[in-house]
Amino acid sequence: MSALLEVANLSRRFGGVHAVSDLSFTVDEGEILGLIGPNGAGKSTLFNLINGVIPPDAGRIVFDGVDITGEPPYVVARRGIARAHQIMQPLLGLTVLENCMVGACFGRENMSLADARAAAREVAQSVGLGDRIDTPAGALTTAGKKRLEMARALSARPRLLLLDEVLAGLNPTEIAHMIETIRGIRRSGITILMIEHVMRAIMSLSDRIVVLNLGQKLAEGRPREIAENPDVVKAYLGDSTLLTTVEAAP
Amino acid sequence: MNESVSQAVAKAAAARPRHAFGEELLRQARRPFPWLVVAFTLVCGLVPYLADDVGLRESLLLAAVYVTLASNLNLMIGFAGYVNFGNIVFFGLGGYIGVYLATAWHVNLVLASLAAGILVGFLAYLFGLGILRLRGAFFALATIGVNEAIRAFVTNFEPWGGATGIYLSMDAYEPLGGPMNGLWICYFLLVAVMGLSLLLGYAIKTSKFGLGLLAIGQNEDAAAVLGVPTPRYKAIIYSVSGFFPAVAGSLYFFKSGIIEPTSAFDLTASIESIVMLMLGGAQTVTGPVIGAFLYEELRGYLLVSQTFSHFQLVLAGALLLIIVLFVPGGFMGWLHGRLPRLRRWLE
Amino acid sequence: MKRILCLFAIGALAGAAPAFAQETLTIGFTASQTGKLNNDSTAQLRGFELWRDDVNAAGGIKAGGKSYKIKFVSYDDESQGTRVQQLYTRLITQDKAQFLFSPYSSGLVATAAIISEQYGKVMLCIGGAEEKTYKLGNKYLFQLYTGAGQYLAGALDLLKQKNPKAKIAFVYEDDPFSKAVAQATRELAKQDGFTVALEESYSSGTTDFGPIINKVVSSGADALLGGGHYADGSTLARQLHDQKAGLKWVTLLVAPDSPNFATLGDAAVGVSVPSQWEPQVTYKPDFGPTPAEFTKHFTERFKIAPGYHAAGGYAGGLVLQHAIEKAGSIDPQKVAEELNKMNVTTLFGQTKFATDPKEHGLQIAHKMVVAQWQRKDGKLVKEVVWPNEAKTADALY
Amino acid sequence: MIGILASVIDGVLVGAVYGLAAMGLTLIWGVMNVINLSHGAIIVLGMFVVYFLTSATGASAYLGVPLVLALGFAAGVVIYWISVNRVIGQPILMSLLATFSLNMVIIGLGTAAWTTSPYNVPVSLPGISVRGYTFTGTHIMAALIAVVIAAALYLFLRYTRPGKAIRAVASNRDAAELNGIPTRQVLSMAFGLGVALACVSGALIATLFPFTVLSGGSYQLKSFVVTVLGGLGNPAGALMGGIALGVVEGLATPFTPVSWTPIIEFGLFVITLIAFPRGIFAFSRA
Repeated sequence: MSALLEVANLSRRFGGVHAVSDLSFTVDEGEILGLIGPNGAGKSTLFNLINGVIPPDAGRIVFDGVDITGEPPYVVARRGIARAHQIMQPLLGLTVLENCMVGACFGRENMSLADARAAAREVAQSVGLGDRIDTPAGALTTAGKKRLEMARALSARPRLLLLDEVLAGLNPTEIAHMIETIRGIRRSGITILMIEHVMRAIMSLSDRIVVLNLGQKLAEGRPREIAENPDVVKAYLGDSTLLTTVEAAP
Repeated sequence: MNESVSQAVAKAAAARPRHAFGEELLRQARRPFPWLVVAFTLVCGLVPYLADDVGLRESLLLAAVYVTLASNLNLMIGFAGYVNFGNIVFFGLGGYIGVYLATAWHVNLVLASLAAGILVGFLAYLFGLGILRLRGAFFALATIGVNEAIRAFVTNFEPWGGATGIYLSMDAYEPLGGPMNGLWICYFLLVAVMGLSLLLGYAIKTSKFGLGLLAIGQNEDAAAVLGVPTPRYKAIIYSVSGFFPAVAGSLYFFKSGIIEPTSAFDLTASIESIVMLMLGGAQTVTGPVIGAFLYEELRGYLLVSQTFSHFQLVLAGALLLIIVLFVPGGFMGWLHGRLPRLRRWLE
Repeated sequence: MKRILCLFAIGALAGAAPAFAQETLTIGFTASQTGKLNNDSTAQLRGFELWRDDVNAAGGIKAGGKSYKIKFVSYDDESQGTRVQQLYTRLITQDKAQFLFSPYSSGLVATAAIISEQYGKVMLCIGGAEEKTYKLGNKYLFQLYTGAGQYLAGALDLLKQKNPKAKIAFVYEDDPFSKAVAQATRELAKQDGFTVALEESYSSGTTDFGPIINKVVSSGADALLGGGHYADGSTLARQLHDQKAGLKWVTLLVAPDSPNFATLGDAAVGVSVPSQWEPQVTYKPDFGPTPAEFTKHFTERFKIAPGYHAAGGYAGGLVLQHAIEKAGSIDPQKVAEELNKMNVTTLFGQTKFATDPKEHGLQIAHKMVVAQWQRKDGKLVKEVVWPNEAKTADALY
Repeated sequence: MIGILASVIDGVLVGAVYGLAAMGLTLIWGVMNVINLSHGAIIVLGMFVVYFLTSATGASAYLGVPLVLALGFAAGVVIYWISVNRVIGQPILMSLLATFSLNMVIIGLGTAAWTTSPYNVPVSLPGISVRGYTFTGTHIMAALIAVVIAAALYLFLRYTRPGKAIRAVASNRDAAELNGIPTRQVLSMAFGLGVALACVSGALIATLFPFTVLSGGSYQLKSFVVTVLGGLGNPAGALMGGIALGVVEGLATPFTPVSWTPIIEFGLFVITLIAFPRGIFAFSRA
């Protein structure tokens, strides 16, 4: 497998704080790479750097062989990186369909409005929002908004999907539902880079996992390797969830 | 479920032939709304002419100007979500450029007005590069600042007559067949500009560009992450929203025969167009029309009413407050809420 | 069909009307009931009203065997040009005004003139001295006031007597009238060998003249000519006094003519004003009341002495009345011809309009005076100080 | 040279009053993210209160300041509950329009009651004359009162319980709410305070210059400029911004025609906005 995304020596500071510091890793085509780490480890900053919301201080980001460092988010999106946000950012006044159409229109495919409408309808249907197409996004439940977040990202037909804690705040049934959805997305050929705190989920979904701590890479490897890595355990000391979830993981 | 996702994505991925421009046009032409606009414009243009009612013409002329202002303002406020308080600067600058070209250089009125529109559009693009980096209230204030700075500049700009402004001599109407004829011609042109503004609004609203603008209006950061090229779209719409007001300004001040800084860059007029927009309903194409006609009628009535002439501002203010607090969607928002079916007919 | 109906209606009315034809003549105009020109415009409006009531009390205007009662239709233009055009159009198209009076101030006159010309209505221009409007090829405008170019000529004459080497500061409102006056006077002053120490214009809404007065002090000027209208002029006079600007001569346009100017107290003393008319003038009118009769009548009715705006308003009505009576018709074309021929003296002084198409309607006969506020027996009074043959007191320098 | 100095000193004196006028605007803006477009109209209300007070009782205009403060505060609280409360947290357009409509109502009522003729509050204080240049006593007095009120406001926000509550709500409304602060009441208090400040500045301006019902507009525009110079929600910054604006005006007038001052002012305004959206003096946030 070739690397779809390559992050090299990436750094970003806010004031005196190193949010991300000299970070390097790659995401291979077709895999699900999990990104974990305690709060404030720099995970969301990393996502913001990758999709161009903020520029890095140093380092390179190469996507599909093209250097996209410092490109604005809409160019990055057009190249095929889509993102579902941790804090949901639906376009509240627009309907579900229109939300997805925005994704389809301005994503990698650069679809016409009519094509986008068709594509958006199908994707909305597929994440279970088919019957709510004309509902304003603001009227959806939390779970609905999460789905919308996903659907909108998918409508762009990205090559790489950044998922930022899409499971947070969902109940167990909804989580199970979402996990299946994510698996489906991967099967359709989309590479996924995901941040998640629900350990059971990320351990079961990810092909590989990168652990961040204080903006630096603490460890990288297959889920089981990560779970047994003493550095990781130390970083999560006091956070027994990691140990228990890993033990419970298949 | 997972199967359906992969299928859907795969289906969406399958390359489709793009709709050609001509095809798109044809599709639009089959919808009722553009024809409604055309019919409305024709009615406005012809009724006072056939009835030979000059009073009606004058009242409709003002309404046409207001519709043009409110409808173009809607592109910024309703669609892109940028509150442009200094929108009148386009109207005033366009007026100055058009009147100047028509008097000093004896340029044909239509050409002068088009030139005014294009120049103002270009200037707006340049201003936009600066002030569109600001968001929310800061942008609103900056537009006020731009309007006031340009007003102060024009007040001191002697080629344009400084504070005195430019007066048209009666000869200026000769190419149009004398003053009486000239007024009719200005009126027809202004009504046409109104119709074109509405069609522009409709075209943008039903286009991909419009969808992008709506996304920006809802949440600019999210829109950018979704791939909407936000700086370019904002600059374009700011520039485009200046074109027709500038053309209308040129025609209006030519018709008035005088242009001076206080009336050309009157901040109150700017805010009045926002009031009309809110009254009729932002984000719709029909809203500005309804708002402008209602407001013009109301204002006209209050202005000459013996009882209310002293309270016109109070009543207009109270009306605005009620709309803002209780009917933020304006007339169209209320109507669409009542009769959702109408959405298909009245954009 | 419509015509027939109209004829029918007219016939019916004629049948019902009493034998002596008493008809109504509608005169339309706007006044600044609100806005910055409120004070000046109100005086003019009172002149109009007094004339109307006098005419109607005497049975109306008699022309061609009919007598016309005067009816006014007027609106508030808020001192704004945008409203003026809208309202004059309405006056003509909806209220069917047969004749028009101008609004107050040159800027608004110019704005209204466009509409009256576009519709071919005769408009008597009272509150506008600026001349540019009459050089645009208009046919139906008639100006009563002496043009802006002559406004400060008298003040310069006076100044020449007192101090031929005076350094003059021009400080004037940035509006068509004041600007035209200042620019014309500046040229006259240079020809007369005065030094122009400073030239500053200020926007119409100015309330803080501190920066300008500092510049006046820095320039070392002896005399200040300029001003604009009531609101800014009275403020300027007050602040000149408060900041002790050390000027020997101050002539301001318009503002000091108003009786209200006396409320400034000490700040008013010595301030002079070019005036179209003062109650003390002794013109012998061809028709209508004498200046003294008018002053008495006006003071009784409004409890305030008339300034020149009031007299101008009254005279405007008289001139129109005279032209209609001479023409024997209310046809605008015929009335305009009479106005073109007119050369009369009213309480306001002589009136004659230019007929050269290049400046048609411009006033070419009326003369101005200079008045100055002085303290007499502890009371503030306005004395005529120029020309010499008409003066009631010597100028304070 | 002395001419320039005199001009600058005049600028500082008037600027202090501009600063006070802007303080009310910036407080409301900073605390509840509402740009009060009725600010100018409220300044005018302050002017008329002082006018009627002095003409009815013959008392000195300066004695009226505390009363103006109290009336302004009460009016502000009422205005908040009528027209502002509902639009808190809504898109910026809504609060702009809500306050603007209020502006129309106040100006409309004022015009009906007092017409648009100019009014004067006769105050006379001995001034200081230096080499032909006179600094009037009213200017000096107004500047002094402005500085005293600014200092009082600073101390109020810093050291009193309600002041601290306002600051807490300004920095994070949700957190303040969670800590048991009744945010709506605090907001209404802040709005009342802002309106009171605007009224007092109007009262002081009335002692300097004549005014009409429509005078507020230009002071409102100046307040915008000052707020942008001084930074949002920052009373100390507003005072500095006001003085800065006064100095710019004072420095500009000896060298350029007075009619160019607005170009300089608004040019500066737009450029400052673009370059420093948070204001030049934002670093000194109180």
